[in-house]
Amino acid sequence: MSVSEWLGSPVNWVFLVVALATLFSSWRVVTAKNVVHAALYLVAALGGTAVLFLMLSAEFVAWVVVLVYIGAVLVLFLFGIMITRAPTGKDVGLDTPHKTWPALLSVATFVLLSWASIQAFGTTQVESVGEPTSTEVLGLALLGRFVIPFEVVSFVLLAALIGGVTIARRDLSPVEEEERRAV
Amino acid sequence: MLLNQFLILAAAMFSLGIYGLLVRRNIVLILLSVELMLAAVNINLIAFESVLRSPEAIGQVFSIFVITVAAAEVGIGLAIVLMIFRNRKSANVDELDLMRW
Amino acid sequence: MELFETWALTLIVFLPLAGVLLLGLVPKANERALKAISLLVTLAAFAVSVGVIFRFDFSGLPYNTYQFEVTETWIGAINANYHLGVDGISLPLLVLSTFIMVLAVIYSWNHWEEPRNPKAFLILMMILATGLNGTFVALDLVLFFIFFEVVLLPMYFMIGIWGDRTPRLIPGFGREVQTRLYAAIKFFLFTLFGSAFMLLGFLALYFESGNSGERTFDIPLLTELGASGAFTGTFAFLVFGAMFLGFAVKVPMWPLHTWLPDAHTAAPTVGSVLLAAIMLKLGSYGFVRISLPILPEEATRWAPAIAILAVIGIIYGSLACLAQTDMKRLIAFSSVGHMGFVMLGIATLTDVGINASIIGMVAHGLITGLLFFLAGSMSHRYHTREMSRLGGNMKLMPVMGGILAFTAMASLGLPGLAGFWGEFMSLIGSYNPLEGLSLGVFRTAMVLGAIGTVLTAAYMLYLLQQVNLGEPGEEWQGREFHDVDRFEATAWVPLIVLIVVIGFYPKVIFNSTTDSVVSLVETAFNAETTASLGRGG
Amino acid sequence: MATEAEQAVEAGITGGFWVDNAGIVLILPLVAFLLILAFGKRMKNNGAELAIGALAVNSVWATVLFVMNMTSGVLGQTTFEIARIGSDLVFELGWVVDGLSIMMYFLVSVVGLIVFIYAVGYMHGDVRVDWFFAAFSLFAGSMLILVGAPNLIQLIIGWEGVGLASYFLIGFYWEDMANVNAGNKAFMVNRLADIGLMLGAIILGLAIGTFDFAEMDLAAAEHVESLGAVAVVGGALLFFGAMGKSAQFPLHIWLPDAMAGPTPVSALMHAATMVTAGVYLMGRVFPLFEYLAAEIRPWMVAIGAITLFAIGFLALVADDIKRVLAYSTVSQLGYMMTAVAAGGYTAGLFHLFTHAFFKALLFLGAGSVIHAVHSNNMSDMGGLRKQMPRTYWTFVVGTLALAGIIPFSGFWSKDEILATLGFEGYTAVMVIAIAGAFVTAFYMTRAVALTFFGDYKGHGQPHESPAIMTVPLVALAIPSILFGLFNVPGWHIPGIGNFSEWLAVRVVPMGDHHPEAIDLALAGSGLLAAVLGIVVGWVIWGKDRETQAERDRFDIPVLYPLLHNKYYIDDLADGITAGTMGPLARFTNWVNDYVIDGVVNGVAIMTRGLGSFVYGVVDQRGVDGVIHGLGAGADGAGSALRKWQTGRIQQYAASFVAGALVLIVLFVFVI
Amino acid sequence: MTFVIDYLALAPELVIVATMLAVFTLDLLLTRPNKFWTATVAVAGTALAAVPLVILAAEGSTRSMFDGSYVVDEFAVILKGVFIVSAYIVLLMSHHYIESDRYYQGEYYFLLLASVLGSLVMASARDLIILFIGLELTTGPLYLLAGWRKGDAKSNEASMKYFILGVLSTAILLYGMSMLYGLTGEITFAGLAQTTADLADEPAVVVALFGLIVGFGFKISAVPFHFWAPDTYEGAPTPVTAYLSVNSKAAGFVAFLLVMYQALPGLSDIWAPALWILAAASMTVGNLAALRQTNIVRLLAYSSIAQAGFMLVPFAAAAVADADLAEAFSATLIYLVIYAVMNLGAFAVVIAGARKTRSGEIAGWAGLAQVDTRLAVLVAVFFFSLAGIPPLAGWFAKFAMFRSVIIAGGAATVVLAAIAAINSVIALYYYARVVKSVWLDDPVGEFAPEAEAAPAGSLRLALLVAVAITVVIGFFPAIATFVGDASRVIASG
Repeated sequence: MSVSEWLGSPVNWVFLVVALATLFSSWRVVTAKNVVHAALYLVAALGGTAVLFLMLSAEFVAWVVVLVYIGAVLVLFLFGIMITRAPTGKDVGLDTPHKTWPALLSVATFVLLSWASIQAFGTTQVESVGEPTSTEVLGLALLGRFVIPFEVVSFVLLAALIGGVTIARRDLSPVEEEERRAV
Repeated sequence: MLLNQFLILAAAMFSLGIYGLLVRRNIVLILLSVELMLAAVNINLIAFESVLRSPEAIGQVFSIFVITVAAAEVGIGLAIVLMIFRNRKSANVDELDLMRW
Repeated sequence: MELFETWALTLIVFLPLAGVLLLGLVPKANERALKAISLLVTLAAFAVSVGVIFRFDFSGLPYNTYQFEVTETWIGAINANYHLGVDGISLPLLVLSTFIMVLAVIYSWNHWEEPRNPKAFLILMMILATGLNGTFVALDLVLFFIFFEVVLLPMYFMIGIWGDRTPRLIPGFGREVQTRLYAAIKFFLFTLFGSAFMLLGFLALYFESGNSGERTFDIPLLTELGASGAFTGTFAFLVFGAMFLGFAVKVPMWPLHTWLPDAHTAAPTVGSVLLAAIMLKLGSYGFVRISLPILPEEATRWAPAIAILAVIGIIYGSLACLAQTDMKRLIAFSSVGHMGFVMLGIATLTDVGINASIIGMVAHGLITGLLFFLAGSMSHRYHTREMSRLGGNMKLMPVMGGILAFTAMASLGLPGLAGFWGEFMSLIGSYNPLEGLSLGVFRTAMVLGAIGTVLTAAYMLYLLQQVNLGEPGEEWQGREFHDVDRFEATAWVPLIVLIVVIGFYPKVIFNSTTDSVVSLVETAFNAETTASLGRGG
Repeated sequence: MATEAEQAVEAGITGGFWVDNAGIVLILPLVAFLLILAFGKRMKNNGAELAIGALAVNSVWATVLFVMNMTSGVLGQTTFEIARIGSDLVFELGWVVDGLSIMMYFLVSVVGLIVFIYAVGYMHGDVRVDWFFAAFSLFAGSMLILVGAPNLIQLIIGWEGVGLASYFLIGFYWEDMANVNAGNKAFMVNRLADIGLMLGAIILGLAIGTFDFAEMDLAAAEHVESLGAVAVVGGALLFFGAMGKSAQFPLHIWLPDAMAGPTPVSALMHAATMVTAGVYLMGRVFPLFEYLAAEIRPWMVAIGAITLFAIGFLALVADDIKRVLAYSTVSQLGYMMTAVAAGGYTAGLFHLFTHAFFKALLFLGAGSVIHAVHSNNMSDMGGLRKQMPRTYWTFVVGTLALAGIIPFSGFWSKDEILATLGFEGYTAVMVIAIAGAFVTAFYMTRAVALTFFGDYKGHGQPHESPAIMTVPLVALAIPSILFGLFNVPGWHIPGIGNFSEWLAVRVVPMGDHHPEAIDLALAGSGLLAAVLGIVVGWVIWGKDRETQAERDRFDIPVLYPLLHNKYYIDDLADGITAGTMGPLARFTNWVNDYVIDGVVNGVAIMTRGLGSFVYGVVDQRGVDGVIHGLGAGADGAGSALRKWQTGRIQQYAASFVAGALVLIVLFVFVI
Repeated sequence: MTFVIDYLALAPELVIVATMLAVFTLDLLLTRPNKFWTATVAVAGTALAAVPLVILAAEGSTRSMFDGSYVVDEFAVILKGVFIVSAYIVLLMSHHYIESDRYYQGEYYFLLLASVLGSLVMASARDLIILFIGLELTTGPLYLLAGWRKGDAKSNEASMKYFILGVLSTAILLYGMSMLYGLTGEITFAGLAQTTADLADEPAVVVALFGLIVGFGFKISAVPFHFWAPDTYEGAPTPVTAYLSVNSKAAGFVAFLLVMYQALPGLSDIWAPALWILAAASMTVGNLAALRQTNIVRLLAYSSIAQAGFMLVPFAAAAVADADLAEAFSATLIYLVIYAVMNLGAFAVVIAGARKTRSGEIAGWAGLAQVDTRLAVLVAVFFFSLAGIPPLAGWFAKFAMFRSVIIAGGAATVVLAAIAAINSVIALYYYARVVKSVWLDDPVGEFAPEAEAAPAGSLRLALLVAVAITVVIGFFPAIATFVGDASRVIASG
């Protein structure tokens, strides 16, 4: 498929815009000098992926991304940033001074991964904005064939919750403990 | 749409995530980078699913699990960050070098 | 009595281990009970082994038939069995092992090296006994390997805990290390290095045996396969080489011997005795029991190399002895030479040579064991092993000096004492090695071996001169030394008697070994002529 | 196979109780040895009773056998198996009764008995007398085992036993290191020679197919020259062994030093036991050299000739009286060896026989003198013929016998040797032997003159030894005079024949020559040489001077230093051993500690170094290094430390990614 | 489509779940002095979980659910048994350790049991999603447990390092899984096995494969994915370290081998050499680095890296040589089982010893034998067993490993065998060094008095169980081969 052919399809224009936005946001996530900005760029990047999911008929997943990530996880992040008093202004010390090798590694990774994809999937077409996968299908799958991981993942969350609370909470000093018991 | 355009985008995000993970000093930022990588995985899964169209929408189910696990990991990670911050008054990874030799 | 036939060997092997459990129950402070238990257990094992002698069929069964056999499934998945048995070759060594162990316990009665702790020491001795006895009766390669290795740990601890605490500068280390520490770890690593390869060899045999039926670790079965030419070519070469490493380290053959002087020097008396008297034989026994019959063709290919190394060992060991200043180290190096004769005998692949090696093993066990007993008792009294400080021992302790003189004479291979036969017959064997082996190599080996006997005499006389004769040094003048005590006497007299008896009547050993060895040589190497008499040229 | 020998023996004449139980002779002294070890200290005479008792029984037994052999010839062999390998390699112990062994039994027992008795007096009040008699019994016993051996194996056992006992006895006074060294020297030289004996035994035993002497003799007689080189090599090796024990040049060096032991030891060692073993062995395997290995006989003769001639001269410069006798022994052993080597089986052994008596006599006489003057050196003696008449007269008898003056025994045996040499065509050697006779008489005259004539030069007042010492002297003087008559050429003593016939009682004939008439010219020149020696000797040393040193002037340039330093052979030997063995041993030890062990330790050190490297550099720092490698040049050295401080976790993560990438690239593009 | 749930098959998991909840609830109700009940319940529950396992084992049939994506066969049962037994020992080890340091007990046991649940799920997982979720449940709680000593900076660091590298590896693993799914459209092992064989030349499949290898390599701490291990091991509470080095590593191994063996046999041309490299590198680097350690836990960390290498050897060898993988699989499993017991024992001994010596440095353990012979004997037993010296269980592990290598044959295999042989000698050196310090050296420091240092009853029990198994397997290795035999089910299925 030639480039012009590819550009002939309007949906690809949409993709291009979304993809570039997503990429730019991702780029900013890892380069922003401001921690809060980085987090907000992640919102944008994930929002981009959500749009892409919609284009790929994964309606449900797209909304999950919006709700779970943008709604919950990002809030968590922002809390984390606030609590740890990360410098919210511009901070030059945010990155390590040695970026050459990480950059090379990441470029190499990109080249390798995309080369492999091109080798593997050449011109495979994706049905553009087709019939969205119905939530029913997903629901049946999750509580049917995938019920075990579904249940198990709940324990992952529970463990993360309980453990996270335990780890994150401030330990009372023995004196404080005595006081609390007295009350 | 080509499948590859999604895959390459995912690869790019994944690589950016790796870059971030390697250069960021703040642990929260490292976590953000990891989220990028996981998002890339999700793009992969969804893109594949839209080609494969498996009856049980395996790709999408998988990505839901990935998102869930990612959320759990963020929780764990932030808890650890808090703990460390409380002890060290810093969230920079490169100050964790007690056990060098 | 059927019961005896089936249980005898198991008892010999595991009675000491049962002793370990008993010893574990007795409190540390109750030394009498500890010693009594050990003595009883070792005596029982010895008694059973004597019983085996009496019920042994000496009528000349063909090789690869074993008596008192036990076969029980052990590790089914890999077809490894609990398979024990004795034949004429292993019988003398088994009895030697149980016998020396009794003497070692008796000697230990009032000889404890620092930091004492008889309980721990006796437990180690009993574990050692199990390993040693087991190796001589194991008829399964895996089982053999286990027993072969079991002896390592107790010896490691014996050397390491009760060993010599004087610091020593090890070349290249740049700092002083306590002899015992260096020796223990060296001994340990060396032997394990060898046995790792040995194990690989065993496994390769196991694998290859699958080509002609079920894979097996069974020594008799493998022997049959080996005799029928199942193992040949590069495969056999590598396997023999792997097993060679394992056994040669233990023997020890030059140049894999350097752990021995250190281990012997550092080890406590009883440790040295057991090491010299029994443990070194595990390696040479391995050659006779495993390498030769299972890989006969390869044995013929390796034999000249073994002979050359053996001869180097003889000459080298003796020369090194002459340069020693430490009594125990001298005796240790003498083992290198003596085991060289044993290996030379084996390398000839003839009935004479192999018989020589077996009687050589027994004789070396008795003689060098006694020498180490003596060295131990003397350094116990003098608190030094430096020969330059000793001298005039004959005057201070005439009986002990006399026994030392006797033993030294036995050790230098004086005819009429046990040490002679092994050396002399090794030389006989190497004059006419197995047909097809290079006469040039072996006859040169014979001549060099004979020269080695002269050197042996040289260092033994040197030892006597330094330790026994002359006037006692200033520092010993006027000091009271108690001569041989009753425990020492009890432990040593049987050895002396045996050395003389075997010296004048070697048939006590050959009666057991000859037929087995002859038949081994016949089946493995298709040798028509047995004693290789009348083959001049 | 043993039966074949026994059959052969049975084909000869055997006889009854004394023969069948002759093993007693071999065993008794050993029993005495053990008993003295065990009980000697508690006995009144420190076990001398046991030792003497054993040898007394032996003497009776041996005399009976000797007489039986004289009258009818006795042949017997008894063996029992001590080891058997396969079907045909058999080791046996036992005893042989034939002419040769009976002669030796007699010699060892009788001379031994006399020396033992003498020793009771000589050793009285000395240290460790019990040990002396024990070792002495072991000495005699081992010799009997040696001479009674029916095969090479037992011979080796006895041979080494003799060596061991001699080691004990030479180093008897071991408090002094010089004595210990002498013992060591004796043992080591003998041990060196034993290589020959052992290898010779192995080679011949395996080539011929048996170690049994009788069978070897038979085989030797049967396959004449069929074995070729093997027999020659084996024979040469056996001869080398014999050279050691019988102190043939150049292995004689141990014997003069062996004087360190008590004098009775020297007497026994030089007479009946030890040094005669080599000659005995040559006689025992005589057919071998007769039939199979005749090629080496000239060489053997040459060595014997050198020994008999050259070593005798050394006696001329020795001050120690025992050393004089020792050199004389070496010289006489040279005669015997030359004779046997030349084919004179009877001649050699006859000389052995006569020599045993007069040499024992001389040593005991010397011992008596030493006992009296408390010194070995002739410079401390002189004029003793007045104080010690019995010693003097017996010593003179011994001297005349040794010098070969008619009719003393030495004359007859030496004459026989000369005759044999002449008969076998070794004319030059015969001349040397006659010259040797001159030398012998020459130095013996010197010894007698310096010891018994002139004025006493020593300290104290010497007086005659007690009867227990002088009676043995007399007992030895008688055979020294008479026993030569046993083998007068052409004379067969009525009823009992002569020595040659007695000695010829063997399984196979020896094929040697025994002259049936005296060659007067030869006997006369031998005698003349001896007389000349005495006369010249007397002229030189007969006169008394102020000091012995003055009297004993022998400072001829070149010759004196040469002789005084024993032709430098000892120095050479010492130099060779000290110059090679010491450095070689030290070198070996060095190799052990620094090369072989160095490799071992080196591997250990290297492994640990590698561990440090892997851990410190690759594992803990490597990733760092790779990541920062590019920037390393730009940053100053001051910030180097800071660089290490950055991004530990990121290093780890980077290694993850890099590792994965490398592996992927490797597998996609390379493999 | 309806799916039937086989509750008996899930019973062990369910028991653990129930225990988790009970522990957590109890923890809320109990006052501090009574908190030890949480430990008791956790231990009891774990023991109870073994009951249905025994029933399942006795029954011996294969139970399969959800299109074969969750399978309880003999193999799974055995592995679950290993997980439960080792968890049991770790719980025993934890008891006193956690209690004495005022750590949060209820939560601790909850998280530990959650991790156990994860490993139980992994043992039965036969598709990528369940495997992934199981893996996450196994690891997730451990990120937190590693930092359980909150006040200790080392512990914080341990947790952080483990976490960051863990999520990185998870991301890479997921990327690989997503590619695999994209290439085949399958997530069950059976399905993957049928489809991947044709894809061997595809670079994308190589990428996917290495995504998996990195993910699992991290779990088993194979070189070069091992960097977290020493730091985390040293910093984490010792029982957690024990758990990490045994359960978590074993779970990783199971996942690794199952995926390679069952799902991707067609790609063995690619992963076999990769495993070969990992095995050789892990053995060598682990051992050499261990040589230089002075801290006993760090030494065990490197040793466990090396041991992971040894465990990979049979599989790598067999795959490289195209030999019978079932044989190799059984060897690895035998090794794993024996390793689990002796390594746990080693850690238990380290805990007990640290109380006595008040030191984690090897030098600080010098002369321990002179004050506490029994403990010193245990040190010798476990460390020599790790070194593979007969008649302690470790010998059979090494034996089985070498045996399968030899059987595989081939040049590359011989090289690997030689590397393994040399490495086992090197390993011997540092194991012996610990024993040497304990037995042969003279004490340098003060030891804690008896009253203070006496190991708790539960720790004693842990030691007893471990030493009993170590010695018994040493003498009767047939017990361990039973495990190996069970793996043949996988081969046939």
